[in-house]
Amino acid sequence: MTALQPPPLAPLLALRGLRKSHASQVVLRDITLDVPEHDCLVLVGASGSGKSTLLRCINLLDEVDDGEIVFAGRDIADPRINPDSVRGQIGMVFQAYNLFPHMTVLENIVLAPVRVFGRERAEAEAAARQMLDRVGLLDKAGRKPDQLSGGQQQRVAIARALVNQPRLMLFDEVTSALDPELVLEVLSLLRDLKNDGMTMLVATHEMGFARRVADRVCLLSRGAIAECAPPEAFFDAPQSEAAKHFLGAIRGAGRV
Amino acid sequence: MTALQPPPLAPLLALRGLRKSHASQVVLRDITLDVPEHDCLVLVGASGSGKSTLLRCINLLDEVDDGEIVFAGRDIADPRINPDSVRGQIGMVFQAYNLFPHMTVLENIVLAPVRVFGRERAEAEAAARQMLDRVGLLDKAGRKPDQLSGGQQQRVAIARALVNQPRLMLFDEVTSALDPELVLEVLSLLRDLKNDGMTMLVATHEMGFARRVADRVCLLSRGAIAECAPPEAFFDAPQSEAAKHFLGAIRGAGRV
Amino acid sequence: ASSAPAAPSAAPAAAADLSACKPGDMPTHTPGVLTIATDDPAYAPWFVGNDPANGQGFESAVAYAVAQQMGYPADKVKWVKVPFNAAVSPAPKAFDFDINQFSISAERQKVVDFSTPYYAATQVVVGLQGGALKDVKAVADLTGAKLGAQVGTTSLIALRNGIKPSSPPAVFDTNDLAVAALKAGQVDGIVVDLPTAFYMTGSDQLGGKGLIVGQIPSGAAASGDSADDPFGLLLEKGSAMTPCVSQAVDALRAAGTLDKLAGRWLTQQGAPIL
Amino acid sequence: MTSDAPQDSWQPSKRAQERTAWRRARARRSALVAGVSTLAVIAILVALVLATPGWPLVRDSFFDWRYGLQVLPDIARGLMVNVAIMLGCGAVIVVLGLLIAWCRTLPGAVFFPLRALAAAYTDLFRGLPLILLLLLLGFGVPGLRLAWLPSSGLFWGCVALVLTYSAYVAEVFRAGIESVHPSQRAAARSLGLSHSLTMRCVVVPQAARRVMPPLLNDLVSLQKDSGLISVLGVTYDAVLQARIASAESFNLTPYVVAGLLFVLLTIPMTRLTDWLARRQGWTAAGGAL
Amino acid sequence: MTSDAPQDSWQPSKRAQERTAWRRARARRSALVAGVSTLAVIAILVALVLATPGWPLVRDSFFDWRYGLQVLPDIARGLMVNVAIMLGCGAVIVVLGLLIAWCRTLPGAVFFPLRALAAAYTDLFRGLPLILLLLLLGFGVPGLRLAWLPSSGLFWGCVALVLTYSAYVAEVFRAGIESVHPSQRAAARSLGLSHSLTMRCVVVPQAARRVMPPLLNDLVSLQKDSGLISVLGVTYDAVLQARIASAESFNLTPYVVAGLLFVLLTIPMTRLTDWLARRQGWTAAGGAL
Ligand SMILES: Nc1ncnc2c1ncn2[C@@H]1O[C@H](COP(=O)(O)OP(=O)(O)OP(=O)(O)O)[C@@H](O)[C@H]1O
Ligand SMILES: Nc1ncnc2c1ncn2[C@@H]1O[C@H](COP(=O)(O)OP(=O)(O)OP(=O)(O)O)[C@@H](O)[C@H]1O
Ligand SMILES: [Mg+2]
Ligand SMILES: [Mg+2]
Repeated sequence: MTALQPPPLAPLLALRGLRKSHASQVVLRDITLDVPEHDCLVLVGASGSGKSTLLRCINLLDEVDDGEIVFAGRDIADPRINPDSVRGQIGMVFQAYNLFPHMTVLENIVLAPVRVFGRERAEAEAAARQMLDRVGLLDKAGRKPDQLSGGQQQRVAIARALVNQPRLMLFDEVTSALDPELVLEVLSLLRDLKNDGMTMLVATHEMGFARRVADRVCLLSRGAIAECAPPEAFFDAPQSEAAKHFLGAIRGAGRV
Repeated sequence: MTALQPPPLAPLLALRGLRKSHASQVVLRDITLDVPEHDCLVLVGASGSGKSTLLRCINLLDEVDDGEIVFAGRDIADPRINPDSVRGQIGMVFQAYNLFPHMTVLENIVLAPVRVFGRERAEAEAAARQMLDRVGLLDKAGRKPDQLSGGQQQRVAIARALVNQPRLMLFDEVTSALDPELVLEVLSLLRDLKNDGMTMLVATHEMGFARRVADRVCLLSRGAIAECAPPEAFFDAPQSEAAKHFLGAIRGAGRV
Repeated sequence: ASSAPAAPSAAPAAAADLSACKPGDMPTHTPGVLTIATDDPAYAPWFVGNDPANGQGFESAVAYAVAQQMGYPADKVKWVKVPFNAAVSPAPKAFDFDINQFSISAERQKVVDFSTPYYAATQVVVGLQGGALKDVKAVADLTGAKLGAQVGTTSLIALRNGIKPSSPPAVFDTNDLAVAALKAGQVDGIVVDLPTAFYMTGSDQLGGKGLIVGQIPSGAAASGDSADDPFGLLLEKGSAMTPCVSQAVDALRAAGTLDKLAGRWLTQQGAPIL
Repeated sequence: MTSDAPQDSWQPSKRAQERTAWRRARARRSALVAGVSTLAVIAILVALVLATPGWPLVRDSFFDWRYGLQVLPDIARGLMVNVAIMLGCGAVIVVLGLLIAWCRTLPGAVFFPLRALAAAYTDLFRGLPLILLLLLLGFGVPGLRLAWLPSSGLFWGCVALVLTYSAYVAEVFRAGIESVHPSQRAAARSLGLSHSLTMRCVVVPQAARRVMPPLLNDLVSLQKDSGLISVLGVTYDAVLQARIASAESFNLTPYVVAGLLFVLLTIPMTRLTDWLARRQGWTAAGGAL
Repeated sequence: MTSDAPQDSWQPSKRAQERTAWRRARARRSALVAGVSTLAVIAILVALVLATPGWPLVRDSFFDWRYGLQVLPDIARGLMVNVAIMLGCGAVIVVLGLLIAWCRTLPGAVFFPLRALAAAYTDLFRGLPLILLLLLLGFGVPGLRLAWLPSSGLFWGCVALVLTYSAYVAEVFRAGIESVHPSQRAAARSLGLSHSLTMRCVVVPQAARRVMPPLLNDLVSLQKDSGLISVLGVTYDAVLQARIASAESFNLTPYVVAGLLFVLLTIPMTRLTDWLARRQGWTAAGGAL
């Protein structure tokens, strides 16, 4: 799959020496990472290794202690940057979905297009309905999030992030609440997105997913990048100790 | 695995013609199901098929419209039953974890032992720490849930439910936020539990998990039980149309 | 302006059996002591220095005189502070009588007893020197002015009925607030009883800039049954002491004591009649 | 991808019918028990009161219905004043309170001064007794005799009410805003919404519903306190009307009349806001657990 | 299973230091701008006021510090009364309010009567003006002349305060309780906690922190209203002391003194509850987003 794409010139997103700590605990240490345009980079790692934190930092939801986050040529970690202009171009799906409970599914989705991007409501709703149809929830458009199952909420969160047509998507455990069939659907959705030119950073525990969609797989271990490689190389010929250990554990779990 | 156990006499949990609707939507229809003591029954099904709702009904968190829930010989769907006495014997892990954000991890876990079962605080804390150690979070005992990663929260929720030593455990997507290594750990935890005589009802999208732990796998489809069979039979020789379709989709997703 | 009214007819209980009035030995609230109440703060010129027990000020002096008359010398008098609402409420009263410029009316006598009147005040308008009322010569000149008075007083009734202002009068909780409003220019004038008016203009309460515009003609103040504003001592409804207190007031009036005290403590003359 | 269970022609089983009947019967019984015992308690209290030696005097003082009816028109007219002030000031208060709460919840070190100012405002005006503000503004400011300042006592009275109550309402809103989980804010910001859009579209709507009852508290209490403007001698609110009437007659019935009118007025307000709050969002009272 | 990143000997890079410096500078600049502009506004206002023709009179009326100092001890003594009543009644009010809120949030049809009673209580006592309750209880009840009933005006005044304020506080707590997501209740019940244990251990603690600011609103306002008991003629609170002092001197400075004392008293209360609320749970004000 990667072979079909021409090698990208400048990465859309480049992390340089990123560091983030919570109180006394260092969560991310010296993260350096490139995500070329149109690429799909999958982050794997043990629970608590810092995947969600990394995605939050890229979306400027957490302030980093040190390092650069170069997005489309600009260092967005700089406090002089207006984060809103950046976030509008980056979509994020949260591990806990974070839907707005006081809005219906449709309102959740059209909020940003109408308020931030100034699209016509009718047009935004049409786009939202199309997104909902793609994730199989058109009939739930008028529901409140609390009236949806876990998987349904997750799909709404995906639709909400995608409807903004961001340049970079951050997915945090995007398929954790989905049944296998839906995983397939979301997977093909992501593939479509990639073909449409979307750049993606996906944190996941689904190794099958990593194998099938990733251009590169990066292993996060104790807050640092242990290894980054194309999926074949990562899964079949891991170089680092951490990756070998991780993959060994996965094989034991029968997950690859 | 099932062959090693003597065939159970009376089921610990028996559902008879259960029905549940939300407003105008029927979520569960005519569910009839037996869970023998010491068995592990795995519920699979598409997102929105009603798995979480079924678990909530069994734990009397939702009132059923019709049908019986016979637990340990008593019909607990009867409104004359005191639900608290029942819930104390049934543990539940929620899909969204539902930890108490104002309490530390340790306080979350010792709440029920101390308040409901009247155990000594010191003794309860010792038991809680032991549980935390089992799920690898002993060092996080003093943290608030908001300071934990998704997988850490899920493990705390598991520990909180298990420390009560219930007779029946209901797990809703118990491994969704866990990395493969942890899945393995939780899986072995569940197996230990089973060996200790625990009865379990597990809703999951992890087919590997279903295959390895289940005594029986039941497919929920559009609110009804489509098929119930031992895992080998369910995965390798499905009978119902719904199961065939479901498994076909899963194979496509490369999840089995 | 009149001081002590001539006839004690305003108090119907006056004709009751007086044989129970044994000097110095009456069914008082605290046996052997006469408990007299007034409000806190107690205003000049009726009291001086917010201390009713010093015998200074008209009402303090009247109270001691009445007590003396009833056989209670000054050392057998105890003062208590009772707010207006408590004095008029149906709760058991913690005093034998209350002296605080209570105007006698039939309506009020349904809930409390009054002695015969010990003083009758006329109502006057007070403004500021150089203020909006400086050229007022007749009641008719006042109808367009912004006037105010204290709630629950005959002043307010006189303002309403005697002047018939074109805009509703400003109503204040206390005369202090009425004065503050006058000073702040929120009202053109306030209606008070004559002694109070003299006190206001004589003290530095109005910064020496007060002006007594004139009396509201008696009769113009008519509120139902009373022509002017007779003050009575207030007692608990059905109190056994009412006739005795009235008897004492009557005796003081007859002896000219009330007039003498009024002359000593109250300035009563000198306001033009409008 | 998935779809819900289709509608069916379900008939409740006999067991379900029996359960429903049992639940209904129990609810009926509890309503009956509560109703009867409440009535009994009230009846006993009333009987006790009626039998007391002081009752006739108390009745004449507080429950003289003939007199009450007579003063009713005046007091009702006074109530209109309360309502008018409440509505006029209420709107300003809610907007101002929200603004202050907003300032207090602005993020980052840069906004510290604004937060501090907002906190100082709240501290000052919540702490000051309303009566002082009324006197200071109602008498003090016109006393400065500045031609270009409004000198209407009503105006300054309303300003005093607005200052005091906006401080209260700001605290109510702040509590509401802080009760919205930060993950909601994170989600909104991640969609590109600015801080102020996040507040307007996501945080405040969720907060607003949660703060309805305490907000209504403040409006109800504003409605009653609006009468305090009458210390400035500018309005005849219901309580002042009652005071005038009762001071004239030494009869406290007018207060009772005013009190009942206030209660009658607040009940529909309460029901309305409860309904508004409940229409959207989850609700707990009377829920299943 | 997993473990966190180990501590390291990190030194902020030059870039990080430069960023921190820039953030600090900006925060300092905004503090400076805000400070200077606030001071300027205050200075201009003060200058304007001082230049008015009415200022000398207003100053003598409201800001006669010599006289203020003279009446300070009396007013401070009055404030002790306010505080004592606030503390005494406050405790009862919080407990009673919580109880009523609890009743209003009991689940199921069986508890409908209790919910309705609690709602009626709130409607009635929140709607009634405090002054009416004070008069009715303070004068009406002793007026019944029942020997076995307490006849102390202070007692009945406190009862009136408790009735009124518990209705307010109940609404505040109700809002807090209903703002806790039902999934929290579900989790607690699934652990076997009874409804009341769930309330006590899970719902109310979360609610309590969220309702701190509006609750403090009510306590502050209770502290001020506690002075209203003095209409019964039983206490000398700060405002009554101010009234007495100002009647003696025709000077409104005592009100200003009382007001300042009230403010000084509420500020530490505010800081304390804010700190309590912030100590646990998430917090929004000044957060990152
Ligand atoms: N607010 C916080 N305060 C303190 N520590 C935190 C906070 N948030 C996260 N952490 C810690 O940071 C580490 C990384 O958390 P993060 O959520 O990034 O992990 P993750 O890789 O996404 O894990 P998971 O796969 O379980 O979701 C964890 O050990 C967590 O306990
Ligand atoms: N409170 C509610 N009101 C209305 N409909 C609801 C409510 N809760 C759940 N539903 C609906 O009931 C159906 C079953 O939901 P449930 O949560 O049981 O699904 P699930 O099998 O657990 O799905 P998932 O795998 O996505 O978690 C869904 O279609 C959902 O939309
Ligand atoms: Mg995570
Ligand atoms: Mg579910």
